[in-house]
Amino acid sequence: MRELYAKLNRLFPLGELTERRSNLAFITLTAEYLRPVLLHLRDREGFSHLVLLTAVDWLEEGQFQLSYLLSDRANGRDIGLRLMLPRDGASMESIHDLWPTAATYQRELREMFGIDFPGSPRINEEFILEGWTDIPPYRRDFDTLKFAQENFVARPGRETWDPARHMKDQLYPDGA
Amino acid sequence: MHFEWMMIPYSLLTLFIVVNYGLLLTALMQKIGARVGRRYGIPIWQNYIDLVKNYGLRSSITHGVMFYLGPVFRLSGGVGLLLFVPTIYGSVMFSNLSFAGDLILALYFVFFGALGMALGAGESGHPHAAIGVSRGLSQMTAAELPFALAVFAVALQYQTLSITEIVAAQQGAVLHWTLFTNPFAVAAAMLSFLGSMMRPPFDLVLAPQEIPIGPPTEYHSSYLALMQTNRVIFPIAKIVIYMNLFFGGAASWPVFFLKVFLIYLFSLFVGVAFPRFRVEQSIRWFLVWALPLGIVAIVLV
Amino acid sequence: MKAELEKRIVKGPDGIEFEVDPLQDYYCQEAPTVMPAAYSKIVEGFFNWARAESLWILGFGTGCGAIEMRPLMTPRFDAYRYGVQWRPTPRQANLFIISGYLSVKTLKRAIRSYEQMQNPKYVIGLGSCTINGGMYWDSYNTLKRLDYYLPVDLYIAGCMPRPEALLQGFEDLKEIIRAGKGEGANQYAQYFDWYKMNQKQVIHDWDMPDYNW
Amino acid sequence: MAYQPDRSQYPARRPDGLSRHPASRDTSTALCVGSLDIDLASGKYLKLWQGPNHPGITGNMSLELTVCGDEVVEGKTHVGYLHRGFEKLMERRTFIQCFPIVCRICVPEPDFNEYCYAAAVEELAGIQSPERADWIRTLILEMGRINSYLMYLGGQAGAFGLGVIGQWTTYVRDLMLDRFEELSGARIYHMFILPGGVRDGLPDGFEQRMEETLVEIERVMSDVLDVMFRNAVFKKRAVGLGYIDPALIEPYGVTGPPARAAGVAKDVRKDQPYLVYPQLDFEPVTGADSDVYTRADVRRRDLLMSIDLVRQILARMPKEGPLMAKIPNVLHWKIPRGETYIRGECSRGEYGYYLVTDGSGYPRRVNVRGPSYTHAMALMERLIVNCNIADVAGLLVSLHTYPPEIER
Repeated sequence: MRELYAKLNRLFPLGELTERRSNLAFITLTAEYLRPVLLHLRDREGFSHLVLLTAVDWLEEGQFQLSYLLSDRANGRDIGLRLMLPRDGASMESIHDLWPTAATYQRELREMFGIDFPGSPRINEEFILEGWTDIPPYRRDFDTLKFAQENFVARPGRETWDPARHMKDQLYPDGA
Repeated sequence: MHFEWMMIPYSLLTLFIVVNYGLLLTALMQKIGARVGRRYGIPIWQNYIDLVKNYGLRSSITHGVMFYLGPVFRLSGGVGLLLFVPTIYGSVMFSNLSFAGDLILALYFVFFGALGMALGAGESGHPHAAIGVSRGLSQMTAAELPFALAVFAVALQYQTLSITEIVAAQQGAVLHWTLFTNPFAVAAAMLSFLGSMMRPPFDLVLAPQEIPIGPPTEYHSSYLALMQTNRVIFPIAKIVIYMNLFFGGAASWPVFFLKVFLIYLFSLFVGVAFPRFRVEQSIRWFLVWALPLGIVAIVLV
Repeated sequence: MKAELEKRIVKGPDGIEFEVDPLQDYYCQEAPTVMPAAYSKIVEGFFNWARAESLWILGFGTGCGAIEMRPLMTPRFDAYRYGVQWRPTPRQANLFIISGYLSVKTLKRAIRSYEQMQNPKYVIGLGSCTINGGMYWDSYNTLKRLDYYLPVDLYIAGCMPRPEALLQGFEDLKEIIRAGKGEGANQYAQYFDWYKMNQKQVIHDWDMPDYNW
Repeated sequence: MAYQPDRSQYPARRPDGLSRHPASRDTSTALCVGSLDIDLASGKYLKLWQGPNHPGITGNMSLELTVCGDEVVEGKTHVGYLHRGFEKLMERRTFIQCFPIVCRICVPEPDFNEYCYAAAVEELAGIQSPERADWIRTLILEMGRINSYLMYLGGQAGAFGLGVIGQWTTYVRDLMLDRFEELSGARIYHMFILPGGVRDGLPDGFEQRMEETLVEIERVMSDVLDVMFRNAVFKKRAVGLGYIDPALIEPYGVTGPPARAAGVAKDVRKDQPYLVYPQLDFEPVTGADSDVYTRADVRRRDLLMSIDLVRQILARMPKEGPLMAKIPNVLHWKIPRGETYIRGECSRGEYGYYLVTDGSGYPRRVNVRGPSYTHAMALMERLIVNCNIADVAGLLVSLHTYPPEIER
């Protein structure tokens, strides 16, 4: 993967490389180079399969990380492209023209994270949720437990134990 | 033969026997089908309970007048068909009103119920019902064609339209049956029979995986119960026609039960072993395989 | 509101223009009424017996419990023996098995399906998630308590319940029906406002008539 | 006939004047980008909803079809009826608390969730699972694959109205579930593969009972071959239906049997071997015609291959050895910052977990990549155009979709 990174780095300014396994690496890059890098990887290097497209919310740093994972079946290797976006008004170029199936992923990200992909087909149609008016639920600042308690009626009698204390009481009553 | 008032209670008795036999027979057929799938199947009296339950439901809604009349037409088609054919040959009690009707009337009744149902289901407004009706009518047109040809062949062969006389001509020996005297007509009619029994490969009207469940989608409570009643009478009435025309009729109830059972079983055996046709495949199948047989039957006669 | 639901003038294929108000024309808004047992005790008892012995399930798998439905209707467990059958349309079904968690989106469809079923009708809550949320107690999209939204006759606990538990559940439901206690439909009609209030509390974009037959 | 909505279904609308979070999307301006300009009032088209309450739909999802006569001119997949928010729930559970809920993501074949999650956690935490555990994991995955294929075959035949196949295959699937039950104590959710290893070894006499089950499955499969695959009517319905052009495989992210039926030997077990697959002897099953019939046939042969793999595993697996690697105290288990992707070949295609950790005791983000995600959405919407209404169910089943893995 290092040769590939070196080769790519000659063509495009890339960020850091994280090697996870011998056949899986993650590369950080900036938004304007995403499309050329994707095109290069798809057409020149054989990474023709878009495995997934998802986002990670780094709330503390005020950023969304978009992860594009590509796979090269012939050589059995995968490459992940990391892309940082500012959390406010997050918007990214759509890649549905490279992989039609990316439209579905982008629709989900629009709904669950609130990241916009202008031009992606049916991007504003409801995908999973229906009538959702709160914060997009996969954002870190959305508290699912609080939402559930406010919206749904709970049946009384359900108890929750702290696992650590419960284990201590049940298994080691002597305080070992 | 002329009309006597006594015939009415006699026909009602026939109807009663046929309804009960039909309820048990359809349950038995379901059990046999279940055995193919290694199941035990429903209890033999399950149909009675379902019927009572459906009549006993408290609420029912309607979509309009034709929605009411659909099941009524359907049931009168079934009952009428049964009443105008002689159930037991040579029996005064169970010849019903057959003196008054001939083959053409019977053919009319076969079609009558389905048309009434089409009107009723159309009014229910469910798209699946509409699709089911259009499928059903187009398939029925294709499937009844060979049957009509076979019937004409038989009528030509015996030079009569009276069902009683056709049965009478087949008595004496097994080899006198139309099955042996005119095998092509019987083959054409039996293929058409498959098409009218609502079992695969020709159950595209109901087609649970495609248009669940076609015309009866919106029917419930007592409407559905009426249709269930018809569903046990109508196949038997139709089988009675087949039995009379092609298989020598029945001279007593045990023979009747046996023959109806065997003819019914024929459609079941085909049904469990085949998937469902598409509409155009089904129509093409009837036109390619059954229709030439019917024409050959006519030509040979 | 979607364009297809708005009141509008439609020009038919035959050139005649007419006004369509889908919410009024396609749906009946009349509230359900309590339908008492109208017959004498013996007749009603007989009907209740028939209702108990002929349970027609609505074939609507709302959650993961639907996976155990196929074993239930096939050789090993064969629920047909007990008068249990599938119906693909709500009109003909009497028993609605809520097979697991209900998400808010499915709740809308479940309510519609339930309201299209005919009185008397029964609801079984299958799995722990219908009782108190189960595994998904903190999820933002699943209901925690089914009986606030639909009248439930019986719960079957487990995650997921085995087909044997389901068969036992059917037997218990039959007991309830035979005893004349399976009056969920009347309960729904009686406390209709309360059920609607609860339903509207979770369905934020309520866009159907209050009652659709 | 004018446009009549299916009354069991009802589209959504949002009442005005509802306070909305600025980031949540405003659907009132949503534009339907369709390829066709369909005027429903013309009476030429009919809008038809199939599902979620529809026997021909694989689970709780729905298809919004616009039909002209018997032909579908446009189809849209609607999902979200089974959404529980797993990816959110896992962010507030510790690594070991996630283990019992991951299997609930995909109901008919839950073991892949357990394996992918366990392997992802192990990789980020730097744990190596013991060899014997790897063999048992492979065994469970192959058993799950057999289960899933048996379910599929019944569904595929059932979609064309041949119900008896479903009865037979469910009967042998129950036998297979018995083996799962004696292994793990549960029929559906086994919760057997946990981070670090597996819960237990094989019970006594398991190999022999397994062999009996496999023989029974093979016997039923030969019946299925006769009644389903050699059936003239089934061939008439399935051959040529739902053709996937091999050129569509990569753009649409098609994996698993649909790709293999198109002649592309995509099989993660061979391409990026995991667990003990490098030591097993097998070749990916491929087909050529890429239609519904070929896909069904590829799955049938794949099932027979899985039976062979189970036999190989049982014959060659070590009988002794540890089942669990040493893992830290699960109550205080923190995993350093990192991200990884683990994939496996499940019965429907490539199944994967993308796991991101941030050094705390909880996963930062888990993303599940189910094969149905691409198959049932983008691919299905493309294949369904010009399809007969009667074939929609058969087509959907042939893509082997399980909606819970689309929406999680």
